[in-house]
Amino acid sequence: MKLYAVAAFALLTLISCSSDKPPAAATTELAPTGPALSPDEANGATLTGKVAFTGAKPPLSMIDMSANPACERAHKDAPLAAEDIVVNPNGTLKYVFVWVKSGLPANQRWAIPATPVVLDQSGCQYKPHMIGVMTGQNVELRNSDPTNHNIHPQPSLNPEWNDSQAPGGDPKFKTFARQEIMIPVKCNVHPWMRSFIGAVNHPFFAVTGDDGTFTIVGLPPGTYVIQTWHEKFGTVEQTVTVGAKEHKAVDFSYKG
Amino acid sequence: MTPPVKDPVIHSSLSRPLAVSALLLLLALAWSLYDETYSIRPWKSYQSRFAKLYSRFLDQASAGQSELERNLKASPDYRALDSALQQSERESLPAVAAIDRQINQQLAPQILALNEPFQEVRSRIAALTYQLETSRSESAKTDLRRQIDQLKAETRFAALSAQLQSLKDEKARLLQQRVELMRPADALRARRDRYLADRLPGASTATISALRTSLTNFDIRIRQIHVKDVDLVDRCESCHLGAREPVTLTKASMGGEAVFASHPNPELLKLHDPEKFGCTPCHGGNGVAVASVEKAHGANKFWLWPLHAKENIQAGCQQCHAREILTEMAPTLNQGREIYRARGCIACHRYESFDREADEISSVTQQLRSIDQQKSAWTREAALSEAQANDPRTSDEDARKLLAHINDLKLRASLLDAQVDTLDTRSRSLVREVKKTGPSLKEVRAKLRPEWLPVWLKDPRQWREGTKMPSFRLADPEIRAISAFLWQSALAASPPPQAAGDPARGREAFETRGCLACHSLGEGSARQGGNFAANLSRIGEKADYSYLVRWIHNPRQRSAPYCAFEKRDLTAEDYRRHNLPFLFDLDHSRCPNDGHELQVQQMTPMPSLRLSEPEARDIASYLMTRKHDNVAYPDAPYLTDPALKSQGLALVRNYGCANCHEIAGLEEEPRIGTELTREGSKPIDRLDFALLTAQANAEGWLTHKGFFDRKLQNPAIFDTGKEKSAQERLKMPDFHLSKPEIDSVSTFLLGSVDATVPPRYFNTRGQDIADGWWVVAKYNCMGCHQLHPGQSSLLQLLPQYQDADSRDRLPPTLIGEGARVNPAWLLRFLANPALSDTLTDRNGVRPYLRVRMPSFSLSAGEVQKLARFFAALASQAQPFVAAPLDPLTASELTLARQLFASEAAPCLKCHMTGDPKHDARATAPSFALAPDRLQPAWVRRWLLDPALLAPGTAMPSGLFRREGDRFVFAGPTPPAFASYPKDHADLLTRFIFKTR
Amino acid sequence: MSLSAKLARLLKSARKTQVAKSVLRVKHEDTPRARSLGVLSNVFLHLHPAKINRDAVAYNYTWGMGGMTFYVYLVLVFTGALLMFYYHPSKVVAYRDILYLENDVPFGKLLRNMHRWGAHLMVIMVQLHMFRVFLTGSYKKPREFNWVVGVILLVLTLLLSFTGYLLPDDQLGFWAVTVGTNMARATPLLGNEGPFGPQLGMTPYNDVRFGLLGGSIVDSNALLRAYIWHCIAIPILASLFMIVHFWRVRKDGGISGPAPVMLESEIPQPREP
Amino acid sequence: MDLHQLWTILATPDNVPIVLLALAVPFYTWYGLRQSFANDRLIAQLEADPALARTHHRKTQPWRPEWDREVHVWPYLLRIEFLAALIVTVILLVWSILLNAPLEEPANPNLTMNPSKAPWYFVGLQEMLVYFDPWLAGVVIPFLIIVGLMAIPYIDTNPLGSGYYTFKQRKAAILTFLFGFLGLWLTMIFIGVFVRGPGWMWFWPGATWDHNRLVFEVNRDLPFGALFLAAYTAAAAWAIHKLITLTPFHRKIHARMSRFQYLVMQFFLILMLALPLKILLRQLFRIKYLLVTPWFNI
Repeated sequence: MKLYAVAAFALLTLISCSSDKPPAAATTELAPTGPALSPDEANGATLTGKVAFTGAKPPLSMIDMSANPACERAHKDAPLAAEDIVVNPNGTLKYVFVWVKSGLPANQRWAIPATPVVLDQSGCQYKPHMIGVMTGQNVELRNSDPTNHNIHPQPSLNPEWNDSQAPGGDPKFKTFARQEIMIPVKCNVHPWMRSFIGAVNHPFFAVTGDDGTFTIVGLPPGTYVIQTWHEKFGTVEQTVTVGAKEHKAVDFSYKG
Repeated sequence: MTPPVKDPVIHSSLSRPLAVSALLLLLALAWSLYDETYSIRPWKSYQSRFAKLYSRFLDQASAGQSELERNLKASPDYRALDSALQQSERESLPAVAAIDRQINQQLAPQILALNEPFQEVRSRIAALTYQLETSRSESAKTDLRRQIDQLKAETRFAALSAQLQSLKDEKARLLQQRVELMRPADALRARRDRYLADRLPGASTATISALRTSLTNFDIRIRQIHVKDVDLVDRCESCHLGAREPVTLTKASMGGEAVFASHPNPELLKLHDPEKFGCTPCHGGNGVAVASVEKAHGANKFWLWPLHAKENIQAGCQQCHAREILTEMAPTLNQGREIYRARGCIACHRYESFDREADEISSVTQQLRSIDQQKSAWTREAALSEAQANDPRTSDEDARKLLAHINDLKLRASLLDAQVDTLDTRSRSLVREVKKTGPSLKEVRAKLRPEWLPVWLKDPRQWREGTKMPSFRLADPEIRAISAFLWQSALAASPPPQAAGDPARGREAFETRGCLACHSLGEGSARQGGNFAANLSRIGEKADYSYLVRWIHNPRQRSAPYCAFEKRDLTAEDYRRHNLPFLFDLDHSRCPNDGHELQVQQMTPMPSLRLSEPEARDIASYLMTRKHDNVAYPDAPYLTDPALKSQGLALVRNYGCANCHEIAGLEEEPRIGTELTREGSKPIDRLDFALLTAQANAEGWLTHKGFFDRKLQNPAIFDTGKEKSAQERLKMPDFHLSKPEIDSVSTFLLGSVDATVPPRYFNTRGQDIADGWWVVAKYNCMGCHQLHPGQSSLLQLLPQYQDADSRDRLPPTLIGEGARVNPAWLLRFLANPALSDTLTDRNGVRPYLRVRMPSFSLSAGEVQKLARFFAALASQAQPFVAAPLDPLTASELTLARQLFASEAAPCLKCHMTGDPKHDARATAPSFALAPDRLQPAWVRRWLLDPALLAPGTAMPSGLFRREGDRFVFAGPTPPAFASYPKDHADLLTRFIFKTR
Repeated sequence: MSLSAKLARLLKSARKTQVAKSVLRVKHEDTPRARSLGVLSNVFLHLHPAKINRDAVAYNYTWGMGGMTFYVYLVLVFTGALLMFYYHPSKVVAYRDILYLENDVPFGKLLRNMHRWGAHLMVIMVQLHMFRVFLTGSYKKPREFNWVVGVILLVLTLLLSFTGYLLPDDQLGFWAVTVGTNMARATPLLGNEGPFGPQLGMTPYNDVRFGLLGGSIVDSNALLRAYIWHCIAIPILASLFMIVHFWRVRKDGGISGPAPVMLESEIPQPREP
Repeated sequence: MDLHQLWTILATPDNVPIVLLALAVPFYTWYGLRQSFANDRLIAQLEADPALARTHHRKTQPWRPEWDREVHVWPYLLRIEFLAALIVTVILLVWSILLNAPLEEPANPNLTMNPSKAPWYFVGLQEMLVYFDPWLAGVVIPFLIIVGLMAIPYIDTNPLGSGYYTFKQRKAAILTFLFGFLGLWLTMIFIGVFVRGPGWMWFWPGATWDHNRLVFEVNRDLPFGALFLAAYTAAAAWAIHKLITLTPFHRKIHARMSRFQYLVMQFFLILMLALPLKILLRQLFRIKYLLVTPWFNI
């Protein structure tokens, strides 16, 4: 009989204290954790392809550098063509930014390469016209012109800055914290100068060169959406599935 | 014999009813006890629940916090600091220990031992000296002195005190030495703790643990704020316990009980410390009542100051911020005020602090009149006393006094003249400051297509979405009569016909000159531009081309000046009578007949963009192409029917059109609406719910909020079911306000109450800023410019300004303008932004910008208000005194010029230099303007880091780098600079400011 | 010995002590003498006679209205005194005090409610008491004068309640009293709007209404005067008349019934004048 | 039928006493008259049998010779008084816990409450304001009520019914009092509280009290009012005389009355009847004043 009493009492206390509502767990979105991977070229997939350009080739527009004698002197023999639309002899488009837009594991951290990406200002022009860089990776800005330049990227997701760089001055190192596809960079002294920086959270991106081709290596197996971005012709997307150690060709094309 | 019958009275017993009623009484007492302690004190259960929830929250929070703290402490920097601290402590430990040992073991006991006898002897001596001083006889004095000396000798008092003193000094020295030893260790500890504190978001574990201990002895009592002199007792925190807790509590974190959440706006509490302000002055409700939630929130029937509803919470601000049009942290209230001002409520409903111009005009004219009377009184008295002075009968003495008196009177009269002058200028500028909500209807004949008028009056919103014009529920005959009156009362003069312009160039100009900051084009989702002014998508169907050209060229141009004294528009005839040319503008604004101030401008806030004639024609012809095609307008022959005119006049006067529009003959119409300055505390019986009273009472909206919300939603709602003739029906037109707009206006009205706090609570700080905001709101400066952080101008949001290049072609941000420009220059610039009387078709400072800084022809008063506004906003000292700059020596001049023009310095690449070819492509103002436009201190700060002062500016940072304690030019400097010791930025600033 | 017996013995011995004897002058016994003395020697109880008409004990004759009115009057005096601790009769402070009473004072709300509902109860009971006295013809000879005193007490009760109505200084009280005192303005001869009033030089500032209110409108003076009437003047008057009333009840022959019925034939013929 | 409004009026804390009165008075009237009829039956029986009349203890309550005529106050009376006190305290306490004394907005002299009513016991007089001028309704009528009440014992010469409930033996007195107390005083209070709404307009119970209600009434004075007044007085006096000398019993009582007592009684009864007459004249025929003089009017 006593046993019943004790059991009942225990049950009672149990009910009374469990009746309180469980505390609401504080939810914080998952910050990327775990070790930083670098692209595994050995058994990752490699993506290659080219960006074709069909239709009429737009006329090359010359840049008028008369306002700035120093720049004009640098190009007195061959006047400079604007690089907003550069169609390669083999009918492909140069300066197209190709990157893996989605499909990578969400909170995966990628190793940030130590070597900075160089963006040179020579002949009153950005060389190269377009670069890709990982978020947190250094961009090395050089001024190999005799005249003063000011580098004025205009991101909308990253903090904006505008630094002047004296001729022959020591290079400046800048990084971009958030992923932003194509930050325009201009120089207020030379309004025609324009370049684009693509800041990406992962290392799988490339810029088409003189032959209009791009290669992305070390892609872990999976299905991805590959996006190409061009200054004037906008973006094109394709979904592609790759297995381990697979060589896949993905071609894009823009109409003039 | 039958047994004797018992007497019922004697033998009946009342014990049962007595017992029952005694029990009932007991129960009633118990019930009253329960009622007293619990049911009318609900806050007790609130507080016990709060203690439970809060302690659970703190446990969980501290767990999260300590985990964060642990991995922060694991970070290398922290460990380095910590080890340095331990290391320095280890070094100083032995010495410190020795000192401690010496003090505690030797010095302290010795001092203690000596102290005791020393005190005793000293007190005996003191007693003796007292007797000595107070004794009368000389012999007693000497005897006592002898005793003292003998005592001192016996106990060797002098030696004793000396030794004691030396011991104490020794102890002090040792302690000081100890502090010196510990100093490095203490510094390191401070740095380590600050490292931790900087990286720990929210309350540190220390505060959390402090809170948890305070919770252990959490006593359930009434928590109240009692401000004695204002007789304010607020007990809100007896239930809203989490309101001012250092840790932010949310509804979720407190187990779903919103009552314990912390105050959503902590920095507001910093500004209005509840200890001084309490809660009810802002929130309403009955601070004293704690018997029930309904009573505490003042929701019971007879409480006059109920708690403001959630959407009207900012009504509380209006009471103390009544004179402001913009109050920080009160967006809804600001929107309500803006609607009240911009949509024209002020035109019909007087509101004290809103009625700035009209009030000031009446007060100025009234002051002028009283000054005249005063002056004439004094001059008459002077004349009389002069006559008396010259009278031979008055003595010389009196004459001299009278003469002094006369001079005194004349002096005072002259002082009055000074006052009259200021009032005159004030009244001149006031005439220019008064604006009307709607366009002038005197020009209807010249500017409109006749058939359009009735279609527009029928339903303005249907013709032009987002228009300010409300719909007046007019019947067709009324529309016809009003249109006829307007048409016939308008001025007959029509502007000279204009040649056609090029619509393509007009479109490009319209989109880049900045018209879209106020106006908008496109309808529905395609609508682009501001809603400060009208949507021009169908202007083509309405406007007359020639008038449109004149209007775009100079919107302030009138067809005829208006004389307030004669209350009519002057005609050419009035001028010819005084053989004056029919010329009236800002310089010729005197009335030929009586010299009073004329209204020579259209009373519209629309500025003149100083466009050239051809460009005005282009824009006008482009706008004429904007119309819906195939829209049939029934023709309106009745417009010229004189019979309808008088009928139309009565209707116009009845509906109060003249309050918003300037109508010939009705310029001085009184306001037809009730004054709303104290509407929030008008007794509820005075708000006429008409036939809906009973329903309102039953449904619980028989309150101020119920009345305002429904009246704004449908102004004729309180006419429902009433038998009324057309004339008697409620006149207030329907403004088609959206729900948030209604909430904001009713917040504004709910806040317009009689003061419940003494006047010293009212906000008088920042009067310049408050006045400035009025002018900024009136002319919509925020359409083009950014005025306070977080606010983006309208142009910034237009799609054509989103790409990289055009972002630099936006109008400059005005954040920090007060610190940038010299106020004297600003006065000149605002008066004439072209900065020249000849070259007006340009921007004075930034000619390279397509978007045009217009001329608002501000009055002197408004310009001064703006100058003081910008200075106060940048918290600059007023009046402005330019900091003196020491002139450049010859060598410094050459040095500066070399650097300035060197290839390495990009200055002349962007800034205008005066050479037209270069200036065509320049993107920054010319240096010639700098000396009298800018402030030197600002220029120096700007040179060092422009991005700090105006983020996203085209001017690059990093031109100078720090070297030692001075700034040096970052790029290669001409050789002569090697020997120049001083700061390069200073040099360049002084170079810029040397007057050419 | 059973518990109760032991208890009784204890009680009896307790009563023997000097203290008990000095307090209880009459031994609490079940004898007619003790019962009579118990009532006659008690300062409060000797309001009652020693013995009473057997049928008057039943409820249905007197309905207990007189007694209950007096009891409620005592409750009102008690709660009223307590309320006076918190109430200040000045214009600004009065309303705040009521709020203070309602929210702060422990049992304050209960106190105020008791006082108000007690007042209403007393007014009802007074009228029912008059009704009973009339129905039982208890005003007839020799109790005529006591009826007159009763009527005076009725009027005083109404005045007590009327002056109390104004004290919370809220709209209800203010307008109720304004309506009430507006009638005073029309008193013939003494009111400035009553007949023959103006002829006698009555103006709004010296007529009887002004006397009542201490002003031309119901203001702080009216509040103060109502307070003094309500708390001091009328209660004293009412107590005096109650004493006379109780005294005359006893002196005019105690509770009037239920008396034996009288027949028509037994009406004594009036002596010829 | 606006039951919501009716309920709010009934449930307003300050109207609870009137609801209590409306329940208590009928009950006690029934309670008293019941005992009167019992006594009347006894009286009839005794008058029929004189022998019984000599021996009977002449009370409806049971009695036997061996019972004492008088009982001790302690405990028999005091215990019932104590019980009554207990019950009253319980009622008062429960009432105070459940209902709160009303506290409306702070007094605001320039905001007239509509309707602004006197406390419930004076509402009857306030109702009289509709029919009479303030000096009459506010001062004269209350004064006459008081003096009238005081005069009752001195003008009621009927020796019967002293100390026991009877209706038959005091028919005239009881009917007059019931008419005065229930018919006039309580009815007027009832009208004043439940029927008179905003603007002191007549709202039948259940009608919504609408502040905006407009009623068109044209009251006119009665021509030759003075004549009517005199006629009424004469008729009333004659009718009253007729009534109190109706039966031989009444004539016997009348004979005991002195001339002065008779005049005072006539005066009060005429005035009492004048009230309902004036009310009827106003309600049915819209007649305002009967007698208009430069100084006062009735």
